[in-house]
Amino acid sequence: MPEQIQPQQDSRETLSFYVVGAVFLIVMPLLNMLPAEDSWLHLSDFRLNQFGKFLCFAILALGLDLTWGYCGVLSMGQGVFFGFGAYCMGMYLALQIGKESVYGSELPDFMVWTQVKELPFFWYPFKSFWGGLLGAILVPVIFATIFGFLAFRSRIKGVYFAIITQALAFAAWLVFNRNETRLGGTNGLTDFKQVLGFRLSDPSTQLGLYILTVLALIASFLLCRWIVASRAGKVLIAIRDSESRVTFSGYTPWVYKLFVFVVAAGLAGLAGMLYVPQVGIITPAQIGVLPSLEVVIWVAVGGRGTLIGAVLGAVVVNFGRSVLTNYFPEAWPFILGGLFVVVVTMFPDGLVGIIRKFFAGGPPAAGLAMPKPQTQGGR
Amino acid sequence: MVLKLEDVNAYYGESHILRNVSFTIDPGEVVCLMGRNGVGKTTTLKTLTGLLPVKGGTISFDGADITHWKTDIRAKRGLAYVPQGREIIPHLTVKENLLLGYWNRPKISGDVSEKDAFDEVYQLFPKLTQILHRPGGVLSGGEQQQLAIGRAILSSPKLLLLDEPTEGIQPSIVDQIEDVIIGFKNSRRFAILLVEQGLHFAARLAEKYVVMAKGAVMAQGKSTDLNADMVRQYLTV
Amino acid sequence: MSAEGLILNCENVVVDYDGFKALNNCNFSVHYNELRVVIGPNGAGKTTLLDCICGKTKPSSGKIAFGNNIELVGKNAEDITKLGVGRKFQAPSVYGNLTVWQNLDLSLKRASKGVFPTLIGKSTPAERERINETLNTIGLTQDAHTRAGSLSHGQKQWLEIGMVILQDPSLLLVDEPVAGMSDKETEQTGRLLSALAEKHAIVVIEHDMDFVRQIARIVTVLAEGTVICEGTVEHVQADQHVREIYLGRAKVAH
Amino acid sequence: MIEQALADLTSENAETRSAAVAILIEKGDASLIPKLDEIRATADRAVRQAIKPVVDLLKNRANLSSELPDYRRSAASDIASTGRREAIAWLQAAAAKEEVWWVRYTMEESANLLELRSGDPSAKLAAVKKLGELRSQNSVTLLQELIDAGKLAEATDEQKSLASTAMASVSQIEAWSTKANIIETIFRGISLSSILLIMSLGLAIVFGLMGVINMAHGELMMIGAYATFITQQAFIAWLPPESFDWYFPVSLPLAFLASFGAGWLLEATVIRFLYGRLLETLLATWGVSLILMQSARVYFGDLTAVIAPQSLRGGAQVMVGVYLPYNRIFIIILSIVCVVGIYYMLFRSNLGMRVRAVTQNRNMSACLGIPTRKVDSYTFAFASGLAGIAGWALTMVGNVDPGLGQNYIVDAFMVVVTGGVGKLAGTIWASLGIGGLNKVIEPFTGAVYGKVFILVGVILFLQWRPSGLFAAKGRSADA
Repeated sequence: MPEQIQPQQDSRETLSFYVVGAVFLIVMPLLNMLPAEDSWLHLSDFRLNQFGKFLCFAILALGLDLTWGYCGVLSMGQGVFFGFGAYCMGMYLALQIGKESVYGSELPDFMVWTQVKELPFFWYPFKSFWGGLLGAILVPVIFATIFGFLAFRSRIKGVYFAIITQALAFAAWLVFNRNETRLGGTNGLTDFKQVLGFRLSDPSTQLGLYILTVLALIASFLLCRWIVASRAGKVLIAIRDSESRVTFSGYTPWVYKLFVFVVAAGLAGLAGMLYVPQVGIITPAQIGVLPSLEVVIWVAVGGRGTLIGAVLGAVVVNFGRSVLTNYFPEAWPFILGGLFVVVVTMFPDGLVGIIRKFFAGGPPAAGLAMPKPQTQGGR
Repeated sequence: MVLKLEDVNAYYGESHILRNVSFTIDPGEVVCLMGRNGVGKTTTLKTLTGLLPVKGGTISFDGADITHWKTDIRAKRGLAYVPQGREIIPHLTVKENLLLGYWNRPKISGDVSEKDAFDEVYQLFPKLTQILHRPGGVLSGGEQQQLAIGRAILSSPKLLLLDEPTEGIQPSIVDQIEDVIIGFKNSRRFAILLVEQGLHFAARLAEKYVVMAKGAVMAQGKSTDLNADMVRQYLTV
Repeated sequence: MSAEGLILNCENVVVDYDGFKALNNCNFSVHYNELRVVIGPNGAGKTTLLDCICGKTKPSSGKIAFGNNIELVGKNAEDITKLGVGRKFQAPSVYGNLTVWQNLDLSLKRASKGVFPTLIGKSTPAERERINETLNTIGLTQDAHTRAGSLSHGQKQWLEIGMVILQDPSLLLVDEPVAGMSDKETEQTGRLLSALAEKHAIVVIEHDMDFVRQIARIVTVLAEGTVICEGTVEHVQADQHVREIYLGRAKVAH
Repeated sequence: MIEQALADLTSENAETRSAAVAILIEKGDASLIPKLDEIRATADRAVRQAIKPVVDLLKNRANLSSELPDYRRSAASDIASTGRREAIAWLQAAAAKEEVWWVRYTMEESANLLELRSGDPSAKLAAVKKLGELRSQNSVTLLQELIDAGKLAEATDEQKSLASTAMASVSQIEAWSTKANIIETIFRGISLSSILLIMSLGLAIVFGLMGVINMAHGELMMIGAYATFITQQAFIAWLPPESFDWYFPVSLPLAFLASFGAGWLLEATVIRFLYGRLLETLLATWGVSLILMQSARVYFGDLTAVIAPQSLRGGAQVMVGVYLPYNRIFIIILSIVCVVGIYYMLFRSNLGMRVRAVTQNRNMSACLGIPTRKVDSYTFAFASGLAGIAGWALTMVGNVDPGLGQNYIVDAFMVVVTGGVGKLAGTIWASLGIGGLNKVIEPFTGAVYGKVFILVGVILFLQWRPSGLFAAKGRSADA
C-alpha cells in the first residue's frame, strides 16, 4: 500500500528553508562577530539589526500568506495586528524606562507632557514582562477572533472582506493617533532603554534579539508548514479554489477561515513584539493602511501560496527598499506601485513561481497556481 | 453560399465538444440541425457567433473568413442569433431590447424607415405592442421568444440562428412562432439555421438537415431523405 | 416510509424562480440500492431536482423525506452531506490544486470535520486502504499524486465520483457523468455506476441513451418540472407521451 | 467745528480730548479718516488711544452703506462691540434702508445690544425683550450678567424685573438655538453625504457595472483637483485678474477630461487584463494609486490650495443662527446634478442603454453587434471622469495635496460596500446614511471615534445584509 508521499515540491521548499534558516541563524551572526570590522566579509551591527527587522516582517508575511495565499482571504489590515503586538511590547518597554526618562518620572514621557498623573489602568498588566509577552499575542488573537467571527459568519468575503479590513486599518490608525487613548499619540512609544535588564543599546543584546527573531521565524514557519501540510491545510486550499464545493464535502468554510485569520493575527502580534525592541520605536504610522498593504505586496512578490515565498518576499522587498531609499529616496513609491501592477498582472506566482519555472519548468506547487477565472457560459 | 463550416473543432476547457463539424448553408435556405441533448448543437451555434473560440477548422460567412472575428463584428456583418433561453436583456424594456436589434441594422440607402421596420415586427407579433414598456425579464417564455425573434430580424440579417425556438413555450404561441418562421422561409430574405428536436416541425420546415451525435455530424442531406432508422438512432429515446 | 424500502421520497416539490416553475409538484421516489436514471428534455428541471435534494436550492413548497423519514427541506448543504447524500456536479468540480489522493482524503467520511480534528488527524491504515480501494475502482491508482487540475476531463469526472463514494453516502446524486467522455470512458463509467449500485442508491441524470440503456433498470422521464413517465427503458421508449416530448408537438396534445 | 475738534484731539487735556472725540463721532464721516491717520502717525500714545475708536467707528459707519452685504454685516457687529451708544442711531438708520434680511437682523441686534448699556431702564427693558425676540445668541452673556445682578441681595426692584425679563429672553434664545443646531447638523450631514456621494458615484459605477474595484479612484480625483489647480495658475499667469473667477467653470471640463484620459489609459494598460478577477483589480489599481500619488508629490510638492472664486466664498444666513457656506451648498447641488446626469446618461441615452445591456448580458450584447470592449473602456473612462469632477469640487472644501485621494477613499469604499453593487439608489442611500450618521455621532464622540463607530456600524449592517443595501441579482452579485 503506497504511503502518502510528500510531493516533491514540498521537500524542495523545506530544503531551501533549511538553507535560508542556516544562513540567517548561523552565517550572518558569525559574519557579524568573527571578521575584522574593516573586512569586506564583516556584517555591521546596523545591517544585522536591519535584517532582524526584515525577519520580523517575514513572520508577519507568513501569516498573511496563510490566509491569502492558501485560503484566498485577503486581509488588508494585518498592520493592525502587528501594531497590537508591537504596542503591547512597547508598553512593557516604556514602563521599563523608569527614572531614566527625560522627565525623570516613573510615567512614560508622553504622559508627563500630556499631563497624565497616574498610570492608566490598562497599562498595569504591562509592568511585567509576561504581561507584555502574553498581551502581544493574545490581544491580536482575541481581537481577530471577534472581528473574524462577525465577518466570516455573515459570509462577508472577497473584496468586501478586503475593504472592511482596510477600513479597520484606517480606523485603528486614527485611534492610535489620538492622545487620549494614552498610547503616545502620533509620536508613539519610543526611547526604550532595557529589556529584562539587558541594555537595548548594547550590540550583544541586539544580536541576541536577532537570534531570537530567527528562531521565532523558524518556529512560525514550522507552525505554518504543519498547518499547510495537514489535512486542514488541504481544506484551506480547497476553500480558496472552490468554497461552495467544500460544503458538499462536509466542511464548514467559515470556521476554517476564522482559524487561519486568527493564526495570522497571532503571528502578526509575534512579529510586532519582536520588532519593537530591535527598532526602538512604534508609532501609528506602522499600522495604517499603507503598511498593511505593503505586507500584501511582500507576499505577492515572493509568491503567494508558498511559505518560503512569503519569507523571501518580505526580506527581498525590504532589503531593496533600504538600499534604494538610500540612493533614490523619491523613487521607492514608484517601485512599490510598479511592483504591485507588474506582479499582479504578469507574475501572479511571484519570485518563487519565476524561480520554479526557470529551474524546473514543471507544474506549479500545490499552493501555487491561482485558479483561473471561469470563462462565461456552459452548454 | 452564405455560411460554410469546414472541420470545425471546439472545446470547453479541456473537453472536446465539436469534432470536425462541416456543413454549408445557401442564401435563403432553411437548414435544421438535429440531435439529442448534449451532442453539440448549441455549441455549434456558439462557435458561429464567436462566443466560443474555434480550435481548428474555418468558418466562412458571407464571403469572408470569420473564424477569428469578434462576436460584435460578426453580428454587424449580418449574423443574428436567437439563443436557447432567449437571453433577453432583463432590465431593458421590450422596446429597448428591440432597439438594440434595430441599431445593429446595416445602414443601406433605400432601406425601410425605422417605423416600417418596427411595424413589420409588430405585425408578426401583435402581442409585443401591448407590452412595449415592460422589462424583458418579467415576460413569459412565449413573450420573450417573440421578442427575441423580433429583435433578431430587426437587424435585417443574412443568416438567422434559431436555437430551439419552441422549447418550453405554451402551445398557442408555438403555433404562432412556427407560422412566423415558415413565413420567413417563404420570403427567402435570409437563411435560417434552426436547432430543433421536434421532428415534425423540422420536417415541415427545413430543406436540409444536419444530424449530430457526440459532437460530430453523423448525417446530412435533403430533409425528404430523413429516414426512420436515422430518427430512431439519433433522435428518439 | 422506510418500511416500504424508500430511501428518498419527494412529495409535491415546487421550485419557483420568479414565476417560472422549475419544478412543479414533482413527486419522485427512490428505493434502497436502486440505480435510477432521470432523463428529460432541456429545462425539464432535472438538475433543479438534485439541487433541492442536496440543499443547494430551497423548494418553495413540498417535502423531501430521506432515509428513516428525515425531512431535508430547510437543512443546509453541510448537514445534508453529513446525513449521507453525496452529489456529483454536472461540470466536474474537483479541487484542482490538490492531488488526486488529497481530493479523496478530504472527501472521506470522518467522525468530525471541524478545524482541530482535521488539523491533527492522521490517516489510519484502514482509511488509506479505503482510499486505495477507491482509487482502484475509479482507475486512478497511477495518478494518485497527480494534481487533479491536470487530469483529463473524463478522469476528473471519475475522481469526483470517487470523492462522492468516499463520503460513504447512502444516496448518490450524479449529474451527467459521461458528458464529454469518449465511448470507451463512457462504458467504463457505466460499469462503475452499476457496481456502485450494489451498495448505494444512485440517481443519475443523463442524456446519452446508449449509456442509459447500459445502466438503467428504471428510468424516470421529467418534463416541465414533473414526472411524466416512469418504467423500464423499453416501457419509456414505447410511451407515446415521451415520444411526443422528445419529437415535438407534445404540447399540442393536451 | 470739526476743524476745532481735530485740533482739540492733540490737546494735553484729557477732557478736551474726549469732548473732541464725541464731536467727531457725532458729526464726522469717513472723509476724516486720512486726516485722523495723519494725526495719529505723529501723536503720542494717549492721543493714539483716543483716536483709534474714532477711526474704527467712522470706518464701520462708512461700511454700513458698503455695497457688499458681508461688509455691512460685519460693520454692524463690530459697532456692537465698541459699546458707543452714539452708533445706535446709525444702525437704526441703516437697518431701515437695509434689504438683505440677515444684515438687517445684525443691525437690529447690534442696536439693541448697545441699548443694554443705556441708563434708561425702560429702554433697557425693551432691548432685553427685543433681543429675546431676535433670538440673539450674541446677547446671552450680557443677559446672563443682568440675571446674575438680579440675584444679588442688594438688587433693586428694577434690576430684579430686568433679570426676570432677561431670563425669559435667554430661555427663548436657547430653545431657538437647539432648533438651529439640529438644522445645522442636518445640513452638515447632507453636505458630507453629498461629498461622499460625489466621490462614490464613479467607484460604484465601475464596481457595479464592470466588476472592478478601483483603488486608484482617489488619485483620479486628485488628478481632477490638480487640473483645477493648474487652470487656476494659468489664469493667474496669463489672464487679467478680472477674469480670474472664470477659471472655475473653465476647469470643470478640463478636470473631467484629465481624469477621463487617465482612466482610459488605466483601463487599456492594466484593468482589461484583470476583468473577472476582483481582488487582482484591487491590488493592481492600488499600485497605480501609489505611482500617481508619488508623481504628484514629486511634481507639485506637498501642499497647494485652490482659491475659491468670489461667488463661492462666504455663505448665506438662512435663519437666525443657521449659516450655510456657499461652497457646501454648491457641492450639494453639484451632487444632485451628477446623480441626475448619471441617471440620464445610463437610463435615458442610447449609449447608456448599450452600457446597461453589456452589464446585464455581455454575450448577448455582443451578438447584437455592441462592441463590448469599447463599451468597457468608455464606461471606465467615464467613471474616472466623474472622479475628476469630484476632485474639482473638492478643491472648494479642502487643500489640493497628493494625499487628497487617500483621505477620502476609505469612506467612499464604505459607501459602496454598504450600498451594494449595481444600484444607483444603494449608493445614494448609503452616502446619506453614512454621512448623516457621521455628523450625528460626531458631536458626542469627536470625529475619530465617529469613524470608528461607522466602521462598527457597517460591519454590523453587513451581518444583516452581507451584500449591501441593494443587492444586485445576477452575475455581479457573487462578487
